[in-house]
Amino acid sequence: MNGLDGYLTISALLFAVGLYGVLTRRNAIALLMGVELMINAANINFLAFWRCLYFNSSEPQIFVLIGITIAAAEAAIGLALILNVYRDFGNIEVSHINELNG
Amino acid sequence: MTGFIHWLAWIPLLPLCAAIITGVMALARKSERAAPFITIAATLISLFISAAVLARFLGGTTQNHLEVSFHWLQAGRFSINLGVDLTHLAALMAVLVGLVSSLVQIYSIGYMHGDGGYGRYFAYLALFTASMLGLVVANNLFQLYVCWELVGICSYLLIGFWFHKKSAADAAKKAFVVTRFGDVGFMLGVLILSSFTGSFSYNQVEQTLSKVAIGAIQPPFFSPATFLAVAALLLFAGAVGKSAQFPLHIWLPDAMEGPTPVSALIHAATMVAAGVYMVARLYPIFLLSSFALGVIAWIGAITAFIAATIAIVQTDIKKVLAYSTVSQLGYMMIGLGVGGYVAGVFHLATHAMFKALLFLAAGSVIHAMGTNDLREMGGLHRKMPITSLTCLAGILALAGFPGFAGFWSKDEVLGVALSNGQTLIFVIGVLSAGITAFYSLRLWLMAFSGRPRSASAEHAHEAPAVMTIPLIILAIGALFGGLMNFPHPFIGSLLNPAEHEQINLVAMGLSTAVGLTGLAWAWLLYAKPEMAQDPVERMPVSLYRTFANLWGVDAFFTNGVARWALNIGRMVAWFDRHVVDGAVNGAAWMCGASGRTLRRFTNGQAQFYAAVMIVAILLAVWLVLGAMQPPNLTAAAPTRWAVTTTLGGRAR
Amino acid sequence: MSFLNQNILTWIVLSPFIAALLLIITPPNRGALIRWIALLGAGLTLPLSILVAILYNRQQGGFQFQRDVPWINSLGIQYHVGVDGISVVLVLLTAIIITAGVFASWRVQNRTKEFLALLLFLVSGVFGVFVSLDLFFFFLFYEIAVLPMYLLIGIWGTGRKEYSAMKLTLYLLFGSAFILVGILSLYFVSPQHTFDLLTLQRSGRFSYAFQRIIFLAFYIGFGILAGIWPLHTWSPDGHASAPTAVSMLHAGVLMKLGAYGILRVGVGLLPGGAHTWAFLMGAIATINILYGAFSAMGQTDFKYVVAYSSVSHMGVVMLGIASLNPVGVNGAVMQMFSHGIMTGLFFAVVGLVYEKSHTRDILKMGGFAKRMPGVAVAMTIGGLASFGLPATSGFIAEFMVFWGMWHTFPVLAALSVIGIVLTAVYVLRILQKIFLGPFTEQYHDLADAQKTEWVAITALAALLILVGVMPSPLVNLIRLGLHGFHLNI
Amino acid sequence: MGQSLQSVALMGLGAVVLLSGVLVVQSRNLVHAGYWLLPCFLGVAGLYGLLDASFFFAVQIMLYAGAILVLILFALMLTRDVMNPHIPQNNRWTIPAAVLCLVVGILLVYSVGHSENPSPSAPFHYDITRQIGEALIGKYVLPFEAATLLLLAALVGAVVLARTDRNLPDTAQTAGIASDQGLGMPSPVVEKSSSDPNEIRQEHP
Repeated sequence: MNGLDGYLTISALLFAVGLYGVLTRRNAIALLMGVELMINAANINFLAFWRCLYFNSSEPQIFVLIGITIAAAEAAIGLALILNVYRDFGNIEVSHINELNG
Repeated sequence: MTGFIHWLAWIPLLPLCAAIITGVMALARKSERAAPFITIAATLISLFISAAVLARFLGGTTQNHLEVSFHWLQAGRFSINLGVDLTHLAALMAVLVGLVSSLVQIYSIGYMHGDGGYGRYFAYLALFTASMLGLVVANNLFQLYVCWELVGICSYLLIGFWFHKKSAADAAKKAFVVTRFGDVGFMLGVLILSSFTGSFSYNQVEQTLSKVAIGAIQPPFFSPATFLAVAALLLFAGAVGKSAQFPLHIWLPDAMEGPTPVSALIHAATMVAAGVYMVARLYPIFLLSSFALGVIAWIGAITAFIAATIAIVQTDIKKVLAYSTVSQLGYMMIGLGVGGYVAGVFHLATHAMFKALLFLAAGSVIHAMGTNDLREMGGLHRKMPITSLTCLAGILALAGFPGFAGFWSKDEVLGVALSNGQTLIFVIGVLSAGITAFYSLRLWLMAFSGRPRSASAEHAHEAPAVMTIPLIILAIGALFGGLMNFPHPFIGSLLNPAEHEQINLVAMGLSTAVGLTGLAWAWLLYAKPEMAQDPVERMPVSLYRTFANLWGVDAFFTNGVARWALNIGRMVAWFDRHVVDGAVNGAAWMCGASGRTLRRFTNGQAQFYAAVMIVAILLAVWLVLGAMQPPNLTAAAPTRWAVTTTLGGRAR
Repeated sequence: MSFLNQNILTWIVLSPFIAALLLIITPPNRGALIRWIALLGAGLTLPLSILVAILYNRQQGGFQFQRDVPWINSLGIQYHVGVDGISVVLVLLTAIIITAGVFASWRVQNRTKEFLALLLFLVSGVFGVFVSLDLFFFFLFYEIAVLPMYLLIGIWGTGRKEYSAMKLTLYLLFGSAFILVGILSLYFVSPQHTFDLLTLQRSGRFSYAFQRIIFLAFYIGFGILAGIWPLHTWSPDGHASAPTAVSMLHAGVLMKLGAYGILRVGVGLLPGGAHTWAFLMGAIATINILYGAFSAMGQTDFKYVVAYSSVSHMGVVMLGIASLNPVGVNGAVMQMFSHGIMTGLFFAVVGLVYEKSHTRDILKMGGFAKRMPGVAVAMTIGGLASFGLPATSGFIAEFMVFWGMWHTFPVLAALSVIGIVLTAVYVLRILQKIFLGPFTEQYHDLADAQKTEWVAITALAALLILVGVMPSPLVNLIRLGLHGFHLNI
Repeated sequence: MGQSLQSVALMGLGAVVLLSGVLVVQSRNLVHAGYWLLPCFLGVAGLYGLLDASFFFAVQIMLYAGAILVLILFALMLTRDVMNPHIPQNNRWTIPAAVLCLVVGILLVYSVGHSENPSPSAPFHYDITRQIGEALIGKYVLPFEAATLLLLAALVGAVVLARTDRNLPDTAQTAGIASDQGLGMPSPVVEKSSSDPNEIRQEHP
């Protein structure tokens, strides 16, 4: 587990776990948690590549920064939406919010 | 003399104009009474012109034919000019047709008196005469085919004249469809000959074919011999259909549904002879292929024999005569088939005479009695002496009683058959001659001798003058018809002056002997006043049954071919509606069905969508990997690696 | 003279169009006025087309009465109209059929205004196709000719009209997709990027492979309209459910559009393709003839019998075109003309019989000749022409087609000749089942044709005989039109 | 020392992160799931530290652990009464989802394993925060502004969405109830306005 491989493996597994969370959780908020994990995994990747390969350029950092901003914004909006859904539907069970079916 | 040429065109055109005029009158239902006079006048004038031409030929002028033709259609290599070409044969036939047609029309005035479609009847008759003359005088294959079909449709219209009778309408349809079978072959023949030789006119076709015969030109696809045989036999196919030869003879007996004068004109003398005339007119083509002649002879022999046997057991007077016509046509075909060109044509001429006579006589009997059934007739001799005597003349001519017309022509045919070495055909011919003698005398005796067997036979009365005069004229023709070719061979000299057949005494002796035995046997069986049961039925049952159901040919066609064709029709209609249409509707249904299945995928579950997205990404990555990496990195590698690592081993 | 010479074709195309527009603005309750406007609009085309036929000077030949107005220069589209021998004959046919059609639809009661307007739109589309020499306009008029069919059958039809209307339109649009592909590919591959037929014909040397594929596209596209075998099922349904005038136009003229398209665009511009696919076309045509005849035999509905007979006769037309021989193609155009008149007559008779006896099931009919002698005679003449009896136009056309086909594919010609027996069988079958035989009492109130109805059937029947007896004027006219094509002699 | 310590630290932090991630995803009680997020974020922050990204170490702790986690916990608290720990928190398709994630994980790890990646280079002595600052103001000012706009939009959106006294036509009736309660959050027994009311009945414990 030297250097970059290690980081990438960790981020990959974290991404997989986050994905599992998104796909299986009943509760919308838990789903959001899964999404947060996936974003963190992505940030780890960026920084790992930055540290090992492109440490003189600051582009990866900008990416990570933007990533985190997006995560924050997304969490805020997501939770607001969830609360709204909660008020309308009375529950935030993902499988019950299926008004948009064919 | 040249002025005379322009008159030739009027031979077919005059009756045509008469037909059009009377047709319009019939449609407009006005002055139908005048219709017969117009048509008879037209026919008589055209008869006069053709007789004048015939007289000139008999007068021994060097000219062997008079021809006039005009350009009708031009489309690239396809050029047609219609015309009139009166060779000796054509002139003879034109006179014959004109004579018989006018006599029949005169006769019909009496016969059709008071019938609903009076004008329409004469219009059809005139149209028939016009197209028959057009056929006779034609100088090219195209006009021959055109008139051939017109004659067919006239026979359809005339057989189905009383169209409100279902049997008449069926008979008309049957007649037309069966002759149409023959016409398919005829058209193919015309197509082959005209496209190969590049023109329709007879002499051009004959010249080119003679070159083919001597191998100067190589026909496509076939070898010369087969090409000539195929072309000749295809033309003959048309004759088989039109002249009711075996196996397409089934329509002629049913054609008796039409008025009797129609049967006399069309189904005895003229139209059915068209096939024989066509073979005679195009004889140089047939001469080039001995195989074709052989086939013609054999078909003629079979037809003669079968039709004769069937005629024995018929009880309807017109059916007997119909089968006798089929049999006599067989004789003419034998004549032409064995190379006796003059004999065939001579028999055609005499047959036209006495068969028309017999039909008209039968017509006057039916007119008087109101029924065709021989079993209800009997003892009419005293009631209708003229009809009886003229009918006797016709019967003896048909039977080939020495001295009468039939005797000379039939013997000449059999003589040529014997002298040209066709002994088997000769034997069949003689045998049929005997049978012909038997059934002809049987007819006369059942109708005229003995005691009347029914009320209507009791008070039958003689036909009016307008009907008996044509009978008498034709009876004279039947009596002295033989003079046409014996002792001085007028027809022989006319048709091909070169060879003079000498009478083959052996053939004449044999056929006369057999004919007389036939007559005697009929006399023995039928010349009794009382006749409880038709003596013919005492014949061995199996024989009687085969003759009675017309040797199964008719059955084969009606419930065999006809039903089979109709079934195919229904099957194809079903196939079209369910399979071809089904495919179209199926396609429409499939769109709907695929729409419905895909709809189930959008089920509103966000997580399901996420999963589908991930799978799609995986597939895309795998494809890209597959495409980018060298082939060894197939899907197997990652899975193998995954399995080994998860089980603890190291992949590398 | 030059004014007439220049604009006569545009007048022929536009006069029904204008009449249709006029109809739209006339109040619906003025029945008589509507009918007269329609008759005027349609009838005007008859004298004009006869004039065109007479004034077409035989020595010069080629395309005459040309009118070339640039429309969209950037795309190379012009309004370019002109007629050669073939188009003159077909324009004449269309004029005859539409006039007879308007007479035959004198009795249409509900919404006659819209019916006649749509009918006139349709016919102006057909005229447009026969005269236009610009592929763009060719396709435009082609669509105008096809689309009103949906409404005409869907609203005024009988039986399963919606189904048939939908099927017909979808089928034809499916076909026109192929045609559009063909036209656009011609446009892009031709060096000058033009839609003009003449320049394409003169200069367009397309590669052999290109010709083969694009000809196939045209063959399928136009073939659908011409009713080639596997793709023909729309036409019987379409005919059976369409009202009389519409089926007269449909079978009489619309199906000829398909054949004309294959001839003018397919064989005209892509001779290489035509020669490669000639045998396929011939084989399908033979199937058409025999298949159509057999299925006509199996039908029990009068209109379906006539519909399948059209499929069979269009087979003869396609056979003529497949022969690629001057006589064969000439015969094909003659057959188009004669079949157009013949089917027009058939459908007029069917309309009359249906109107008076309210049934089309031939098993229930019988002996109508006693009460309708005039109609019976007209039907008999039509029947005789349909199985190619000499002295009717059907014969000369079929004979030339068989003669021409004999030079290219004798086997197919021999098979197709059998068709004349089958046609005779089913024609005589319906003649006997409907008109001959004992009179069926339940139709006691049958009456013969009235005054206006007489016009349509007598004119068409007389024409059949006239062309049969004297075909040379038409044949010479068509021969002039054939110079442009590369046919094998 | 550095190398082995480095890898040991990496292993440890990795284990922490992954373990807490699994627990976040698996635990029945959502609040526990929320709590397990904290070690996960801190583990990630540690990784950043290992990668000498000190600025991000700080940002991670402050923002993720501080802001987002708290936000999530708030949301959990607000919708707390709906959850019932008895029924399993995962929906029906756990097995197929698990297989799918396994495949994704393995594929990623496989591709990592099979590409030769350099190990982290010599010790790193840059002042990373200055570098980012200059980059943000200098070359990458546009992304910076975009990020700010994004946050603004998110903020305003969240406020609008979460507002209670909106008088939307279809939720008039709920707004009425909510207003008198003052809390802005509807009581659990509220009449659901959407299509299938009976659904809610059976869900409630």
